[in-house]
Amino acid sequence: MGASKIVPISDAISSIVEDGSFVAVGGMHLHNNPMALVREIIRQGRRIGKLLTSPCGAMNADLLLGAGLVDELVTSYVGFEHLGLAPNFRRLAEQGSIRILECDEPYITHGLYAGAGGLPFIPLPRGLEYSDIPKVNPESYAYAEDPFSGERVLVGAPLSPEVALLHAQLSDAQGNAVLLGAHFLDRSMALASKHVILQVERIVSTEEISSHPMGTTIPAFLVDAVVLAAGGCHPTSSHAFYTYDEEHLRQYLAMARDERGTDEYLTRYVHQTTEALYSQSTTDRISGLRYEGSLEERGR
Amino acid sequence: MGASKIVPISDAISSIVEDGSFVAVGGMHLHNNPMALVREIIRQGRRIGKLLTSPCGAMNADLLLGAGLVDELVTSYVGFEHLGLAPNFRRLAEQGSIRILECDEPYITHGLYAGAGGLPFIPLPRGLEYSDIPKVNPESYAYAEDPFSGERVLVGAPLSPEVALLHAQLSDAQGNAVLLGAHFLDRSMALASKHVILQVERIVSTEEISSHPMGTTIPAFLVDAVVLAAGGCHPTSSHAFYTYDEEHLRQYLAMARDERGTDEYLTRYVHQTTEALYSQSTTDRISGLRYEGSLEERGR
Amino acid sequence: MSLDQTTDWSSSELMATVLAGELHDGEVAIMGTGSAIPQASCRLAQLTHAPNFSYIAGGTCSVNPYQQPLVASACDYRLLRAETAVPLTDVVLMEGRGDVFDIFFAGGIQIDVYGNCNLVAVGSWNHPHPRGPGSVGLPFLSRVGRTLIYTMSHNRRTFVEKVDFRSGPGFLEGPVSWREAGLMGGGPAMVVTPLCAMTFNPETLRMRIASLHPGVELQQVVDATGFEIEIEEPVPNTAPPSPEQLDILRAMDPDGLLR
Amino acid sequence: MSLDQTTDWSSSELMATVLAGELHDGEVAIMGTGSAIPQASCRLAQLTHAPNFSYIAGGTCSVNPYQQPLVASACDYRLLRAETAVPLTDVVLMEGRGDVFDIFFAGGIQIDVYGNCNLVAVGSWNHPHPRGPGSVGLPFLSRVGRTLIYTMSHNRRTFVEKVDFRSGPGFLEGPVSWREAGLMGGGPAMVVTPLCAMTFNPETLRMRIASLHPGVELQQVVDATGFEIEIEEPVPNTAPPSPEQLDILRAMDPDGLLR
Repeated sequence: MGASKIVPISDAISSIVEDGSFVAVGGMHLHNNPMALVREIIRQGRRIGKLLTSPCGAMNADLLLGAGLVDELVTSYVGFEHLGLAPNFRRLAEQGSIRILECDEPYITHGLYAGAGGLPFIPLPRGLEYSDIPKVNPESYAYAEDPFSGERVLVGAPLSPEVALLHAQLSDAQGNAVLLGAHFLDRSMALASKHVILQVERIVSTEEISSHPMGTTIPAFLVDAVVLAAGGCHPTSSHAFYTYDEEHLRQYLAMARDERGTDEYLTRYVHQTTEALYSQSTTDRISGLRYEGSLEERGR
Repeated sequence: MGASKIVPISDAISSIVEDGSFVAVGGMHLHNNPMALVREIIRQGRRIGKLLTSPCGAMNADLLLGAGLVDELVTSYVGFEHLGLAPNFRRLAEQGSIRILECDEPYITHGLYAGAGGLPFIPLPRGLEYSDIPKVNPESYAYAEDPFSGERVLVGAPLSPEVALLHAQLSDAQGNAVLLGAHFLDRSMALASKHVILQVERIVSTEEISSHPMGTTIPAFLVDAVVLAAGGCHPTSSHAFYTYDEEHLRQYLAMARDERGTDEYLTRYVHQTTEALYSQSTTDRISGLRYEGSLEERGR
Repeated sequence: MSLDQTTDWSSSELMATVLAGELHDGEVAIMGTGSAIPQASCRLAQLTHAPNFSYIAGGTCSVNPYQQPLVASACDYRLLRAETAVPLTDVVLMEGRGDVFDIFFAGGIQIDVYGNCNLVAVGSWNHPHPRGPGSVGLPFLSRVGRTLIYTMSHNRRTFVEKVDFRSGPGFLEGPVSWREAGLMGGGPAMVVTPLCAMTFNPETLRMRIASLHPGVELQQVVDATGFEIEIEEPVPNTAPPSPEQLDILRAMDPDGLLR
Repeated sequence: MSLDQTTDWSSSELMATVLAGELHDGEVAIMGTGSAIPQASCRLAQLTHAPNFSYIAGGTCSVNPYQQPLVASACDYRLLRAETAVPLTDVVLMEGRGDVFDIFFAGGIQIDVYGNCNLVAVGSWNHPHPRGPGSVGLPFLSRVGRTLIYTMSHNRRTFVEKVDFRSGPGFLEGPVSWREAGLMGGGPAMVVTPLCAMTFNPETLRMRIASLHPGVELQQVVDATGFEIEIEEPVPNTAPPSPEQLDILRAMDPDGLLR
């Protein structure tokens, strides 16, 4: 019914992501990373003032770090699971050349809840103060007095990103989006962020969305732009569509061991290509990565 | 795979709901009220130390109030929407013979979040302190200092019921439950409560649950007992199954105008019957209340 | 509601039309209990001048319900005949965020000259008469773009100088307290009743008559209002629903909830 | 992982079996990243002695995944071949509630004598080497029934007297600090490596050898452990997987993640 929000990927990034802004990037571990949007940010050289990952960032964060575009990183994990550590994250952290706001999963989750709900701050369960994390991140963690018990409790600052970069499997042209498979913190990021850019595997009709009204949805009025990006999570997975490309990821991990290799990777897979060309060049690989017997329906 | 938790309704109440406990009752407005469980509580004369409704209680709260079983009521609304005010709630409140913990919807929602997550208390969005509600309910509301801004902010106490009484449309024998249609605060209550008693329209196989893993679910390990109660929301609705029985509700509202009429209603529809008999006697009415063209599938 | 004797539309239909006129393209609205009139107004706006307007039916939390048909209960399953739906918990978050909803539809058993609403208690809270149903989400009025108030009861019990219990903040106790509070919400914008539409004087923040519904005399409103209402004469008449608007309203309302 | 020369099962299979033995009927467990071994142990327990045992795969948040097949990634879509699934946000709530999960599977780039885990930084946090991936939910160890720690790296870099950065609390700095903290969680219960299983002395709260895996010498463990590990001789041997257990493990692991 409303106007279409489908835009070319370059316009989505250039018109919504301002230099220096606080950006949340969706997906978790090797899954549902909005890599098309991430690559386009790198092509446009947009600086990210603060980058927030889900509890577990992976390629989404490591590539932006490798491109030297991140000033501050808000995360509780960046890695490649069984494939190894995140090479750029590790190198920059060991060099001391990235500012890390060290977090844990409960704070990131509850902090997004606070950001989404306009809560001025968020108390954390007793016991979390026994990790060393709050000590090294006074910007995110502090102590407050619980007026009911009189006790001093650990609390977190709300997380309110300016832009969320998210991948959804399905969306209509207005941005009513369905996340098939696991949701991770993607809906939390959509709720907490001032703007949402969605990359989607497939554009569907509003009737298709309406046919499962309780299917997990980001409502269109939270969404600023919809970018069609079939295969756009590559080399990570898109739940219900394709799994991660382990060979490509291993190649990345090998190349990204040093800055020069990272630059080579970025040149080959980001700067010297467009998302349209990237998508074309990975079509065959992605065909080989489709989930066996996956039913898109199942994911709801 | 695990053991069945299906029990007779009398056992579910007698073995799980202790006299004087803090009970959350699910459903909202004229919908999904777990009336079979509510009636059984009345039959067994279980005192409720504290009763929590969703933001909008209706028959679920009013009948328990009419039966004189509630010591304290935690709510932000008890009423019958377009059908009128809640007669027992109104009478007891006007007589001053029920202790009301006056709340608003944001506190009930965030308070359950805090209860579910073990958060010691929960800050509320700035501005909510401009209603008179916090003034009359110092047990639930207080002020704390925001350590980030130094400002004094309104906060709420966590809500951690001992038992949640909930209606689910579908469940397997172990208690993996699917809420078709709207979820209201039922899942929040399940997450925040120490024990969960589910009444369900239909028992399905675990395979049926598994076939939509992301369908809105209360996982079995949170559930203590499953009670088969087809039509068990009557006279309120059960989403995707049947709508509310307006004629019966109007009869209740007429009878419950005074204590004597309330007692008559309770005698006829609660004490002199069992849930099995109640269900039998309403089968025809419920057939007439089925949603036109409703697809159970749609609700997911 | 019965048909107005002198016209071929009902009070409720007129009110839905007036409210629809307050809804702008691209805005997002939220409403709660007893909401057939605002539901109808939202859908009407979408189908006429505001195709990019969105609204959430606060009970089911369905997004842009198709109103096939309009229903009386805010939590009705049939409201899920909608573009989509979100969990109630998400809606509470969005209400708190404060920059998502442009419009909140409100009402009260008391509404005062500054647009404060009371859904809790007339008289003292300890010994109310009547005891109202409760506030639900009305305290969020302090954080929403603007509030549209509607009520079917335009009388001196409902419209009072000062609410006995403030459950939905309007302009608080007037310009000074409103300025001092520095709330992010814009406050009440309009009040619609079966007699008239009212707005607020931007200086005094007191309610004033904006337009009289067809067939209503100014004195009727004055008599039915429990505070001194501001009047700037000549008071215009409320525009009646157009034939197109009535067609749309009646197509979505086969059960005649608005009649 | 290659097969052990002297047996027909792998280290990982043995570890999964040992961990399964710690899981009791009716309990609920949670695990996070890099979790093929605990996933296998949970499913194994379910299919043998603990049919009412439940577990959540922390990434997808699937409940009782069928492990058809066992996968390497905690967020793999195939984990949704499961009894059901819940949102991640719900799992974080349940972890915080503290009375839902009986067992938390943990690990670390450092694990100390009191069972504290470090997933963040070796050396100083400002200039780490190596920098670890991060803590994820490990601080919740302070609120869980008991912690089961597993690692494939039994060496002096991993097993240290004191972690450089505490990201998952064990028995803190020992009996005094543990008692003073008064945490609701029960602390670490067992540590399983390719060499042995270790428990904690209830008096000193220090790690002690519980059983040596078949073919492992006591001195190997002592040499590979960077703190003085408590030993109560004679140290028993870890029971190897039974043929039934191996059949179950291999049926769920066609890709040989545990081999």
